[in-house]
Amino acid sequence: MKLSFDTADEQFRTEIAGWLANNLSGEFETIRFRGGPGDEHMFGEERKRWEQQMAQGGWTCVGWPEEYGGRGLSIEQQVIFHEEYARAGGPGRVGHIGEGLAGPTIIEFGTAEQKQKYLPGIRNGTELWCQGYSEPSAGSDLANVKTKAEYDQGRQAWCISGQKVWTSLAHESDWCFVIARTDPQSQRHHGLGFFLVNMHQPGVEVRPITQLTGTSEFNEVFFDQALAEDILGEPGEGWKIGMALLGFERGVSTLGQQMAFQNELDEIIALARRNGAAQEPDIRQRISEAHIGLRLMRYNAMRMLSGPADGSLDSAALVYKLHWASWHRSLGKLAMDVLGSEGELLMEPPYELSRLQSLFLFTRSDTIYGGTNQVQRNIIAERGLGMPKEPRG
Amino acid sequence: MKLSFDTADEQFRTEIAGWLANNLSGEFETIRFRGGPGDEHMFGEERKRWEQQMAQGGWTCVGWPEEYGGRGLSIEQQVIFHEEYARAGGPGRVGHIGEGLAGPTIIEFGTAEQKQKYLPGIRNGTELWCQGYSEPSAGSDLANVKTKAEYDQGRQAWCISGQKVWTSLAHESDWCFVIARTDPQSQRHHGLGFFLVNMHQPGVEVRPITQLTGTSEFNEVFFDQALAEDILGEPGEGWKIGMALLGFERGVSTLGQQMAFQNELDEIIALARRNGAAQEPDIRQRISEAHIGLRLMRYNAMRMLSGPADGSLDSAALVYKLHWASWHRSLGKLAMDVLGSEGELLMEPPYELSRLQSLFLFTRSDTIYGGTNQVQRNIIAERGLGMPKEPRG
Amino acid sequence: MDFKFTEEQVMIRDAADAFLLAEADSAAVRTAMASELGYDPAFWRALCDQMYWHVAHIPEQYGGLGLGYVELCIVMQAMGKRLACAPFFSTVALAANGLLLAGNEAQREQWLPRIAEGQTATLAFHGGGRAWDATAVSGEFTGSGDTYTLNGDYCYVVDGHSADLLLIAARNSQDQHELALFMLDADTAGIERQWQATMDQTRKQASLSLSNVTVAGNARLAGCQADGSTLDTLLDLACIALAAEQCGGTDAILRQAVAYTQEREQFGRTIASFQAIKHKAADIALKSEVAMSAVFYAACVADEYLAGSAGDGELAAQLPEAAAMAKAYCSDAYFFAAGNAMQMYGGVGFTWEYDAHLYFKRAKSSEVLLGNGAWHRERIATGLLGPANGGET
Amino acid sequence: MDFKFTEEQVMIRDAADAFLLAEADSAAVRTAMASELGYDPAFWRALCDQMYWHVAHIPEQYGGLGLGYVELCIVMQAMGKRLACAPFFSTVALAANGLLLAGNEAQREQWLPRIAEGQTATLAFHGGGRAWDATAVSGEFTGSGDTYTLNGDYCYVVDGHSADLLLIAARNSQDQHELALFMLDADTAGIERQWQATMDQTRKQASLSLSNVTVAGNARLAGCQADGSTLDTLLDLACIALAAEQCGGTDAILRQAVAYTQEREQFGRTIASFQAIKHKAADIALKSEVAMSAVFYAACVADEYLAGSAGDGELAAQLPEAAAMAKAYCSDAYFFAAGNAMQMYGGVGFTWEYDAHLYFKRAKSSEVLLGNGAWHRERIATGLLGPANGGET
Repeated sequence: MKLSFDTADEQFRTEIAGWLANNLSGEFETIRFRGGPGDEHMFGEERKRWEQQMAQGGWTCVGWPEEYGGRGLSIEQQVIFHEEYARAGGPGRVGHIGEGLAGPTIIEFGTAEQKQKYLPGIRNGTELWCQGYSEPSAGSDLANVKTKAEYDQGRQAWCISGQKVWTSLAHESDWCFVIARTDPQSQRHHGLGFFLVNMHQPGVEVRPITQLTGTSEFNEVFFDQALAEDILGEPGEGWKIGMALLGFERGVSTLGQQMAFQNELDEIIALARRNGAAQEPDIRQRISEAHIGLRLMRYNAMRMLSGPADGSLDSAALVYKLHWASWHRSLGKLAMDVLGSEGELLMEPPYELSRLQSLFLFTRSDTIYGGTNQVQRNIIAERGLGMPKEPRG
Repeated sequence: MKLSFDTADEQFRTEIAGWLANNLSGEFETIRFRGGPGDEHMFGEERKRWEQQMAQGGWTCVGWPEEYGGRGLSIEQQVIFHEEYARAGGPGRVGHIGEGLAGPTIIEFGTAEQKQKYLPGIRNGTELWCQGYSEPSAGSDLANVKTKAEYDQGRQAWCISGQKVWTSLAHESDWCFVIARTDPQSQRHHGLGFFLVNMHQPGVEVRPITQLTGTSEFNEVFFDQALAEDILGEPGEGWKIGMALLGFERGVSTLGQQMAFQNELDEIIALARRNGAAQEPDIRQRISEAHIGLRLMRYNAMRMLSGPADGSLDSAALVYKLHWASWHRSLGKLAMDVLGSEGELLMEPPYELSRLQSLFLFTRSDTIYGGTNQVQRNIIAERGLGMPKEPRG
Repeated sequence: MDFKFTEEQVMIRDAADAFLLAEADSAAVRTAMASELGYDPAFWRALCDQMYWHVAHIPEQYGGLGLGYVELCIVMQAMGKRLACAPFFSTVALAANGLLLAGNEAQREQWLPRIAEGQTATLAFHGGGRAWDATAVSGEFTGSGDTYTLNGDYCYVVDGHSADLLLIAARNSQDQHELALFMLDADTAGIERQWQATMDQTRKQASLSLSNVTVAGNARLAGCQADGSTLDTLLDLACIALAAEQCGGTDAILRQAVAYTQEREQFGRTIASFQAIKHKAADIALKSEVAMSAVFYAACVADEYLAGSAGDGELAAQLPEAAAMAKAYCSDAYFFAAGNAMQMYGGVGFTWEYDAHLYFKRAKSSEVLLGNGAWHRERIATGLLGPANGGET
Repeated sequence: MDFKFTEEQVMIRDAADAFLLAEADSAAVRTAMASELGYDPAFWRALCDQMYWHVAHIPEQYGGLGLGYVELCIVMQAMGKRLACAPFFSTVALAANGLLLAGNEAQREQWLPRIAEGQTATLAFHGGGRAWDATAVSGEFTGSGDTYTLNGDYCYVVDGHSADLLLIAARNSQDQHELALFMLDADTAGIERQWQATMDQTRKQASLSLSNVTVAGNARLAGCQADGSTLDTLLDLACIALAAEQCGGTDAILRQAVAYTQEREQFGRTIASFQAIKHKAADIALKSEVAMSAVFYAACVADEYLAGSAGDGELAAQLPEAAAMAKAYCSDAYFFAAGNAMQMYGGVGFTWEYDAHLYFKRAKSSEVLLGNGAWHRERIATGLLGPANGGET
């Protein structure tokens, strides 16, 4: 066991930190620390330009193999990259679905032509992606897919009809990957396909969902005979590919997420020192607990990333979502309690929230999207501890 | 709504308080505050004599109708009786199963002869009862009764074979009521009978269960062709009668239980003031919370006892077990945390616990016996909120 | 002792529920909360002219109905269920109570009939900081006898931007230990009022700035104790009313969430059939029941307090503790209920469209208003354990 | 960065688990805990002679294996899983660490080989009260140079009645700010030792009384900082070892409870199939994983601390915080796990026969020993927020 980074890695840290300091300035100064969870709908245009700035510096898709335009960074260096990015206040990446989900999936399951067609746009920050996973009647029950794919002999292509929900960045995106049912007789995870759909066509409509914050990070996306440009793999392989994709989701970027959490915690600590809450015993304990929780989240992630030699990679990974979601929701409540009575007062009418107020409200969704806490607990108990599955109705 | 007691009731309070002050002295001084939960196995003989002392004063079965030797007290006066009894440090009643459970059940379901036979012994404190409800493989699943009752034509009586568990006071008792299966083909709550069994016979064996306190409040009771002196109601009515009996369990005596809780809380508060824990913010909050919880338990019980005019009798009663059990378990933990490092040190080897240490350990059973917290939550959700029942295996 | 609603109280409750079901549905609440005024004047007129709630507990000689605090709490509870938007709490539980506690006969006759006519009123006392008792007063008065001048900034003034009448707490600028209450018209010269947009839009707050506001001698309420105890009592009474509202909200969000889970299906079952959902609901139900007992115990105490000459009677003496218990318990119960309900709703729970977030925000704002759970528990701890820090506070 | 066990560390872990499975089963633990000595001398000899655990992290020049703190923690974790009874923690994590931190070359050469031979040792420092750092020392020394005299009462001395060697902390009777550590034979004249029976019988405590105990000058450890910082560092190192033990206990009780629920049937299903049980297990599993990360992060820090000259290196500087985080997190995780496990077991969980109570008691005793969660969180809060009470502490 070794926790420190070696010299080469520390040099790499200096390099990326330097690039960020030089580039995250000027026109990009305003988007520092913006566009994160609860703020994802803000500064769309600026963040698109920033994505291309990153690409020009060679800082997109740093974990991809070099043959697809990536840097092929080691896990350690990816960790450092994400840490420094968050530390510098790098804005929420509009390209992250393409870079972290669509790209790796295409690399694993796509044909040579598909790789040629889709990867450069992701790599260069010119084509943005969103995901069509959840459906209104499904929620955490991902296999309950009602969206249909029918092969249209006239158009010589699969056509998608149905509705997806909780799709972030849908209105900014050029492409969407969609899980749809290719076999109308099939049930649950059988008979599904994994489709790549151009968002710029008449059959696609995006409707924002207004959340309790008054903002709209998420959308509904309606497909009405929308043309699927490609299918990844074969009809019937949609579930397998979709599950593999979800596997990419838990990765080194979690350490970047944690740096963003650290920024939030730092703001709470500074506020508590300023307004006297730091002298309240309950607040002291809770700030301390939040600090411990975040530090240990980091070491948990490093165990997860260090691989399975200790025999418990799986369990460290299984608990990750439940851990950060619960921790973050508690942090939101802590923020409000440190604010005290001031916490009620908005920045401006009608509903302009401060960052900490937004944190309080938005973190209520953390324990729901991407698998509710209840579903996470089922997964831990069933896969991690071998307990029986829930009976189905 | 009216919370205060009227003058006649306050006079009654003076009467019972006076009787207790005069009688709970001399030979009975040593059993004050003894024999409660976690201490039920102590001072059996003295407490039997005290039961008869109570009977001579006319203070047993105070809620029973006068025709059966009771006082026919109003709810208010029963409340006052139990409060004053607990306040005076009256010992745990060895007669409480007879007085609170067996007696009322016999009054409701027994024949004239059965009433004649069993009620005077309960009333006079000369015959003690225990209950044969739970079985080893049943736990909170009360209907899973495996104990058998067979009608023996030779002995002209029902004979009981099987095993009951968690039977408190079994070795002190003269009688036991037993739920047993009269129809061997039946399942769950069908085909059961409610039997009255004399404990002084060869077919009955009592084995104490040692608990985590090192003491034995509970027992296993083995029946091997034990003769049942009587059956209450008809074969097949056992479940109905048993459920009615459980209904008697939640009653005015809960207010006495609360006074015992108050004694424990008072001891914790005195300790905290003495050892400096009262200056620890966390302890202050928790003592305050315990105080609030207990006070509100009292008003909840008073709503429950005042009847259904507010439309929510049932729900106030449904939550009662979960409330007191969870509260009491927290109190046990609070006691240990107020004790601090001293909490580890026993009174004497090998395993002599102080009252607060015993509280800490014994209260772990509160959330289990009489229906676990999980079962209580099911009951609240299903009966109180109309949510679906658990699927059976 | 009879701790249940009388028949008349049940009628009042049922009438309140029926009135609000018709007049304060979700659409009405959403319209009202989006306005700066914060309520529909027609609704307020109906509430006054049809229901007489604004004068429910005002004695008949001042134009009121002469009912008790229990009845007032029944109405508050009903309004809490629907999140009804009206200047009711401010007018009745703050200003009218202030006049009842501290006004002499002439002052009550001067002001209470104006409230009875439908004019609105509120209390301004808070000068900022984290305390929620008389120590929070920082506004000052000068003068004596015939005329007084008031100066200072006031925050967290409920309905302060719209109230017709203002009850103002201030300290003697020459002697900070002398605290007084003044009743005046809101359009008195020198008062600036600024609406403050709040996270919970269903209850409005304002900040007030008083610059050399000159009032006649009889504006100073004659019965106000200089040591702040009258203001503290007023805040205690307000806490009880607010706790009643919280209790109503707790019950309502529980029922709405349970109803939703009975409809929503996942994994082929209604989500209400999952034990995790049922147990969350059961835990809320427990708190809801106990909250109900806390509120109506405290309301009975308030009744006795207001009926007798202040301070008489065993029950009346419990006012500070009863208020602290009710506010502490109901604050935490409501937030627990609303937070868990949002989790029970899943994805839709954090959309603007569903009402869950309205309850959630109301739960948080009413938790903070008049002091949160920890604040009130510390008050009780001081009573049980002496002041924190060995009396140095 | 490679935060996983090396192959050698995996071997050590597996060997430890196998050894203890054979040598420290439930029967062995129960026999050992019932004795005053508290352990089986044959087991201690096997642990020393076969496994060399007692010298695992002692440098080779003093007869040790020269392994690191990670390896020590692997062993502590394994022992925690089985509740193994041995004077291991006291000898290695208290006394040997004290020599490593504060002994000069001659002193290490004098004492460490005796530990390597199998003699047992412990630390006595606590004079009573609720603190768990160097401020808890109340014993005093007089003299200087050639000879010292020690006086005072010590409590909570782990294995203090049976240890062969004693490390004693004391203050200069002339200058309470000067703290020293003395190493001496336990049979030195003037030392009275009294075993104290404890609630957790698997780890023994004693009280020591020192009356004019005279020792030579070289008994005073030369490297001990007079300001107590060395003792605090020693306690930090001990916290990490104890946290490792807690981490092992958390994992073990989880697995045992889950196994039980897989067998136990109620309502026609294994109770493991109930979501309430599964989610309890999942919540424990989460804490168990995070505890593991906390412990081995802290162990890495301790490794760097002990390897470098004290205080060097970025990681080494994190020792106090790492120790506080590990002890705070693991204390609460273990108690949470053991308490919930008892609930998962149901009725048998609070019997003496099942092992659940042994874990429960060990969880509580190790939570308290060296300071509980709140104590260590306050340490961290002081770092983040400054001292409580504006620095008056």
